[in-house]
Amino acid sequence: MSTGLTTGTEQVLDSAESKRRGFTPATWALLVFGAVFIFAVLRVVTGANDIASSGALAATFGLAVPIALAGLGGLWSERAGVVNIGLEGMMILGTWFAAFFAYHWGPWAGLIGGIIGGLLGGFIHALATVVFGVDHIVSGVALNIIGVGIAKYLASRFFNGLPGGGPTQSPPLKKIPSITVPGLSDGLGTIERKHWFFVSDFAAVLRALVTDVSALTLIAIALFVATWWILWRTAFGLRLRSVGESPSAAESLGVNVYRYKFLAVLASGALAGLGGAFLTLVASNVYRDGQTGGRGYIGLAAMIFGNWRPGGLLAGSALFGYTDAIRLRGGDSVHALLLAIAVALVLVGIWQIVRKQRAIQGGVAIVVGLLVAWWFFAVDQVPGELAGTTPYVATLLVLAFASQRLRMPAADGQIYRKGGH
Amino acid sequence: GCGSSTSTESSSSAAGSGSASASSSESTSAAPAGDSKLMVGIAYDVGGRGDQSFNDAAAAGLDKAAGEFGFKPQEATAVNDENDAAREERLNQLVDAGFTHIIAVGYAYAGSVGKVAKENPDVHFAIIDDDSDDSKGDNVAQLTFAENEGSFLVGAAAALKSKAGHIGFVGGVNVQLINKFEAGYVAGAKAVNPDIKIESTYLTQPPDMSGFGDPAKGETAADGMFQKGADIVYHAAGGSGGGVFAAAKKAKGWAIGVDKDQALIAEPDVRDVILTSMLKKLDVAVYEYLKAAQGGEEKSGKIVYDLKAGGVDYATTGGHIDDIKPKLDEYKAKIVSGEIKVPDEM
Amino acid sequence: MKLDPKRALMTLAAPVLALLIAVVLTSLVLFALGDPVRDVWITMLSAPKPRQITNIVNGAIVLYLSAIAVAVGFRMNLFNIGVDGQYRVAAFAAAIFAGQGWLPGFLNIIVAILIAMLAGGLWASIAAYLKVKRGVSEVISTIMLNAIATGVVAWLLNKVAVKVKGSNATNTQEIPESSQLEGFKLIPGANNRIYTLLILAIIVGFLYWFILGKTRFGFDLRATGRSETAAVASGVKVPRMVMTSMIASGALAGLVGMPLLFGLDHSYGTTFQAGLGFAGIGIALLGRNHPVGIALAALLWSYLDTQSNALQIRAGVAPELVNIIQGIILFAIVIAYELVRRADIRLEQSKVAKELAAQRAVRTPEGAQA
Amino acid sequence: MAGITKRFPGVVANKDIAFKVRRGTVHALCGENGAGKSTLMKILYGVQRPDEGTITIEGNRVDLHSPADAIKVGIGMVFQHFMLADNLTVLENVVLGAEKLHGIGGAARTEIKRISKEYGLRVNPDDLVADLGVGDRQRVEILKVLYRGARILILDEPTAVLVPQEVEELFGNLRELKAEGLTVLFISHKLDEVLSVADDITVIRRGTTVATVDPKTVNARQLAELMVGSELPTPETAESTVTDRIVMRLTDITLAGGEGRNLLTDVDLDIHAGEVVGIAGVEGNGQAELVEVIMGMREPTAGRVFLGDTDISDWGVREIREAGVGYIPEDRHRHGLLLEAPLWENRILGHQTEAPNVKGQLIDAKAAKADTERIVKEYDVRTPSIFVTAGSLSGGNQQKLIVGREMSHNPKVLVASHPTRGVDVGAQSSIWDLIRKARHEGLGVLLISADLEELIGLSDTIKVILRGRLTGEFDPDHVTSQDLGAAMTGADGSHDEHPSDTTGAAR
Ligand SMILES: Nc1ncnc2c1ncn2[C@@H]1O[C@H](COP(=O)(O)OP(=O)(O)OP(=O)(O)O)[C@@H](O)[C@H]1O
Ligand SMILES: Nc1ncnc2c1ncn2[C@@H]1O[C@H](COP(=O)(O)OP(=O)(O)OP(=O)(O)O)[C@@H](O)[C@H]1O
Ligand SMILES: [Mg+2]
Ligand SMILES: [Mg+2]
Repeated sequence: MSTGLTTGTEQVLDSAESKRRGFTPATWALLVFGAVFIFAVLRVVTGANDIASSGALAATFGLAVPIALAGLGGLWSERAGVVNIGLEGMMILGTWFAAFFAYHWGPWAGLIGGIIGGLLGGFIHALATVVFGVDHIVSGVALNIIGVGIAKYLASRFFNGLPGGGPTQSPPLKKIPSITVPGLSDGLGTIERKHWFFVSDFAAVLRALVTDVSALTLIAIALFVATWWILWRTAFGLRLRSVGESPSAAESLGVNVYRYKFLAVLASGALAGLGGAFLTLVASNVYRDGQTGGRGYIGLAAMIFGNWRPGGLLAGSALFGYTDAIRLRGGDSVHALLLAIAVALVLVGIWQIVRKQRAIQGGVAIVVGLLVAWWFFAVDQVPGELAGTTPYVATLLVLAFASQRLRMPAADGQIYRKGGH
Repeated sequence: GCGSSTSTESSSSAAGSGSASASSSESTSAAPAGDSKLMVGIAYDVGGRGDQSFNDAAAAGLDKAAGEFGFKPQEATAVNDENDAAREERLNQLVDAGFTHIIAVGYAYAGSVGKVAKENPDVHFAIIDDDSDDSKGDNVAQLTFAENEGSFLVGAAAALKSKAGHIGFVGGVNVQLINKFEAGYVAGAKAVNPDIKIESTYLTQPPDMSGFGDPAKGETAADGMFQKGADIVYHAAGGSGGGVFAAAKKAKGWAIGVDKDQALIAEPDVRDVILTSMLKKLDVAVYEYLKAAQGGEEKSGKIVYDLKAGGVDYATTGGHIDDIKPKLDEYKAKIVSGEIKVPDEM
Repeated sequence: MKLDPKRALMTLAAPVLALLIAVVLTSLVLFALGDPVRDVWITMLSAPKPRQITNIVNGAIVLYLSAIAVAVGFRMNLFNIGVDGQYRVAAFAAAIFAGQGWLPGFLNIIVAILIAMLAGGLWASIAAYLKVKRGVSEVISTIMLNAIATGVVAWLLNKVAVKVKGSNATNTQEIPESSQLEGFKLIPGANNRIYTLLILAIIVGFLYWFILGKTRFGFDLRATGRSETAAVASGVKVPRMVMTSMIASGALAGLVGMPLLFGLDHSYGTTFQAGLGFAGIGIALLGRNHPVGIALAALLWSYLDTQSNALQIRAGVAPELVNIIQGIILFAIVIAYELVRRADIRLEQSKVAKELAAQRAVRTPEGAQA
Repeated sequence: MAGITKRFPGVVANKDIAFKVRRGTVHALCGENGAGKSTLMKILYGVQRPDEGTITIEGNRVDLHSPADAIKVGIGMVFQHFMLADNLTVLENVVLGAEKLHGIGGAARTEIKRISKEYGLRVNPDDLVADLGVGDRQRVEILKVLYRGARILILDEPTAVLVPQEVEELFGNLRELKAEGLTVLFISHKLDEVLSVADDITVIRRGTTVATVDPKTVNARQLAELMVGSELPTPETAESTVTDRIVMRLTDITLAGGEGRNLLTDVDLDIHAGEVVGIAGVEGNGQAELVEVIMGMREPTAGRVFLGDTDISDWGVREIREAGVGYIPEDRHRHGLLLEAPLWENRILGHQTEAPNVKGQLIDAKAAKADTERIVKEYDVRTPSIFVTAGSLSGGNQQKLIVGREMSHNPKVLVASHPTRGVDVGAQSSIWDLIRKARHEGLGVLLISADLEELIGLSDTIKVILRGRLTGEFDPDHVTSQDLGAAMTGADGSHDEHPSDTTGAAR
């Protein structure tokens, strides 16, 4: 039970699409502008000012970065062909170790601690999957169980009795410092508060980027760039990816498959652990039992969403972080988002019918879109319980419409045995 | 063979909290030390001692009693995702170990306390936060609190202090108990200012209890409220409350603490943003229960810790609400007299 | 299949080995951190009292149902991580229905159970649809659907909850007494009872064995799990198979909450046990997707859970230690199985080769080819 | 190489092998399936370690632990099965593992273009390998080896998937390499090829070297007898059994692929009872799709498939199989067997709804087991019992099991895709016999094979498939492999483009 079923779904691969290797900077810029524009329209139409506020965007950062780091961990591991559903466990280990190190030796040591905790998880996963050839999902599930156990056990062993600590939480920790560009932040804030169409929205985006940005967020961004560079621009990365695409080919060319897989899973653990450290040292200042709240799984989803690429992963994490942020911040944002979803669904439906000649699928999309629109007009507010599901629904919806374009590394999830074919 | 090394370990780890939370191997036989005849066992809700909130408040009362009367309590803590049978088993373990007074912290124990108490009529039980028929028994003291009344007062305080006429509430998990806090808070605020704008967010939905332990979400939610113009946010979110305080600090607004006087125990750098706290005197309830037992009186039946009984209150630490204290006390008197009836659900 | 003593021994060796490894590793951890190793094992391994035996069996019943639900997916390479959400939706739906007491006692239970299966199946069908029609990995969609189930059920629960005086729990209407199942008094000396729906678990286990092992449908399902490509070529319609087995898995998941609903809680509410789906994954793996293996694994898991309750009281160690033990057992056992499997293949291949060589030696005079 | 011995559990793949290769020559290795050729070459390339024996290169004894070691001493290998990562570009595939030479960027690209030009390999470094046809992939494999500056090239059955014209081209390349002073080790079953290109030939039988011979002094027959150690079987059709009853008819079958390209276009085909219709074609020209359409795994975009008089175009695989179409799939491991299941369960596979395997909705294990015993006996499947897993049988025996299974249901039509691929000579001839026997009893057979000898020997009619169209029809009694090869590539004038373009390579 290694790779899962593929089912008979036709994988419509526009070969132009599959050959397109990432976006150019210009495309990215266009995308960002387009997104800001859409939100500006939506904000003006619905009057839900928060959906494009710098606060919401800053919160998006806070919620997206740990997901993105976990997803980046998943990216490393899966690019080398090891499915990593154990990200959650690695993250949990990261939170505990980050707290332990930060309590004793300060926040920066805490980062190292998070990495060490994640590495521990990565090591276990690598040992099981790479060395012993255990099914990747099985190992991941076991790792998640064990990660919870280790963190809780260690917490009650080491945090209990410390001032402010207990069996389920660490003492308060010092946070990783954050950075604000003084003049710029205030100036942009002023523009943002004017609620001018587009201009204010753009100011909000910029402001979120220069206000109260944690050092670890910057590190995370650097790690994304580094990941892209290492995996797609260096010999090391080529070997690592080749191991995920065709391990037998890689081995026949003298690449030590086990070593690269092992390293990749270790890196995966380190990144997930760092994501855990973000939760303890940036998003809050304590370790708390259950703090990861399934973010490891979400990271995995974001990575698949992002088609196993750093840019896509970033978009996936941002989508998740954003929807989570606006619903947590409350107010009418989620309600406004309904309209966006409705419009998007109808557009997708039309596109499916007109361009792809898929009447049924398009029809379904349009009907669902109209239902959502009806809901938007029928209620003033989405009930809190349902608003909480926004990020999950959004992810599911987007996957439902995009996942046929996704292509995972060819040997992802396969157990590799040296010399065997 | 390993007894000596472990006993030093456990006593050092217990030092901070002043009780034997991690009992050594000798206590396996559960022979409580000290001069009290009381043998007290406590079963915490998920989180247990050290949660800086609900369970800790109960622990404080327990510690006080233990210190004063000289007994050595035995503690056990619930784990995530367990069912009634597991809670029952925990209580039974304590019964088996010979404890005569068993305190169950949290409404989740309602059914199990009712059952185990019936089977063990010689053992005395106390349950916190439930006085339903489920947990009723001749040997059960049902200790409940009028969180809505306490919340009414801090709601009133918030409305009185709010310059924007816009306040917020962050609930940890959307359960009935926390709704009770919200209901009181909203009623109190509206009593002062019927037009006040009140935002309310719950961090998670049951059975996902992580909302009581996710400061990041608490901060995001409170951030949103402050940025949309609220200037005071009350939280009933356990460990996530730390995030609410951080957000208040950042926004230069106020936060209101819960359960204990958080201006005394929260992290030092955010204590100055805590306007007041809604006090839920679990410690008093636990202590009084044990004190009575020590004196030979076994409490049972419904014991309501409301405003009148001094079971809930608001804190004045920091002196931020000294100016409105007379007004609040006026409300207090009205609630005590029954003139104002505080709703307990939204 | 003929019973080969050597292979039987090897199959047994794996779990025993895994348990030993778990004991040793956990002891090392405890020892390294200065916790009382002896007390922990004395507590974990002490003979359970009759009351605890009942609890172990009851816990195992629920875990068993969950693991069987997971295993149905596993047998054809589908990862239903969504059992948690499925049984939540199902238990809620069944509780609502049963709480109305429209039907007399026993009938009420049966229809409620069917409703639970329907609800669980429907919830799973979303993931099935997304996989078959949209190519969305069921691992991801079921994770998302778990979170969505939480929100939807919480919303509906708050709408229909009945207020019980003095209680802070939020519950659906309690099911009428005539539909509450008292349980069996099977364990002598215990004052608690084994869930009546033990019967349900036994039926499900039997049906699982029968349908998967003995029917055409089961053959198709297993064939798909072993080799999707070969199954397609043999005439199995994989998309339909995915749809069917995912929904079947969801319907079975719907049963997970039933013993709890009718035997313990009598309503669905905020204290209804969650997280059984994830435990089910571990147990299905531990039991190698075999109905008897799963039963043993569920009992082991439940035994560990129950015994760990006393850890804090008797050994002063956090009860979550049991998660470490369970995790290590899981790792150890899959590694052990993997090693045994490899040894097995080697064994069989060399056996085949040897026997053929022997045959060949006999035939050589006829000039047969290699 | 001297005294090389390699044992696998239960098999001695190489036993005391010894032979020498002269520098600057093409040295061929011959031997039947499973003789141990690939194993020997894998040892030479460091993929597998010999249990005994030594390897000496240019007078130095070498110890090869991994391909990396082999590459260091100048050995390069092109495997029997392509070792390419589909989702990487040609450039990435080539530089992988040799990044130190020219990096992974522009310099490497320049170098690849240079080598490609120098040896006439026509390879574009930025193509995605997934888009390339077999011929192109072969050249990428060779380029990979050259890029590493290998002085000794090992080619394991490079010609298996090529048509004669492509083979010629490859041999041209090899001669060029030889001229540059490189040494080539070349493995093939195809004796005429070996004779035409090799300077020396070493024959391996049952894991040992039998002889090293000079191609000028032996003929194909002698060579074959050296390989097999006995007389050769040949696929000869006896008298024609073709009737005029049509058992299967395809009319205007068209199957659309992506981007407006058709995978199949207007295929018309009749199969008569007692007739074997052979399909010749370069791999990737639509054979696989044709089979999938017939078997109901894909629905044709246009056109109809009739079984007898029944239109089965929109039936599912199961209905079609139930209606009497037997299927021997091209890749038995992927499509024909459950490798981890016992033989008797494999006997059920594909006939899950038919007697004796089932009773109603239930599997009748007892009857299925009994019938498996029968198949094992009748079809000479060499296995110790029907309870061992299919994966533990050798390929030939697996194939015999499949053939037996399909024949047991009295099919009207048998779709046989490469029925003897990778099967050794003994098994091969018994499979041929089985097909002939069935044909005699009125079975219609669609035979797809890359082995032109087999096609010519077994078929009553041969059709050539090129780019999804049936472009020619031949009478097997009057056609040569060369003619067929020409038709298969379109070199006979029926088409003028290069065949590998069909598979999507865009230059
Ligand atoms: N990894 C392995 N484990 C066990 N046996 C093996 C392994 N690889 C090859 N063999 C066996 O060793 C023998 C030699 O196989 P090898 O692949 O070298 O034959 P070959 O001459 O290359 O045949 P072909 O013409 O089919 O390529 C065969 O019996 C084969 O089954
Ligand atoms: N990776 C492997 N590990 C162990 N044994 C193997 C392996 N590969 C092949 N064998 C053994 O080699 C024998 C023949 O296998 P192999 O697949 O090489 O046969 P073959 O005749 O070349 O058929 P095929 O064309 O299917 O490869 C089998 O008995 C099998 O046990
Ligand atoms: Mg072979
Ligand atoms: Mg070979």
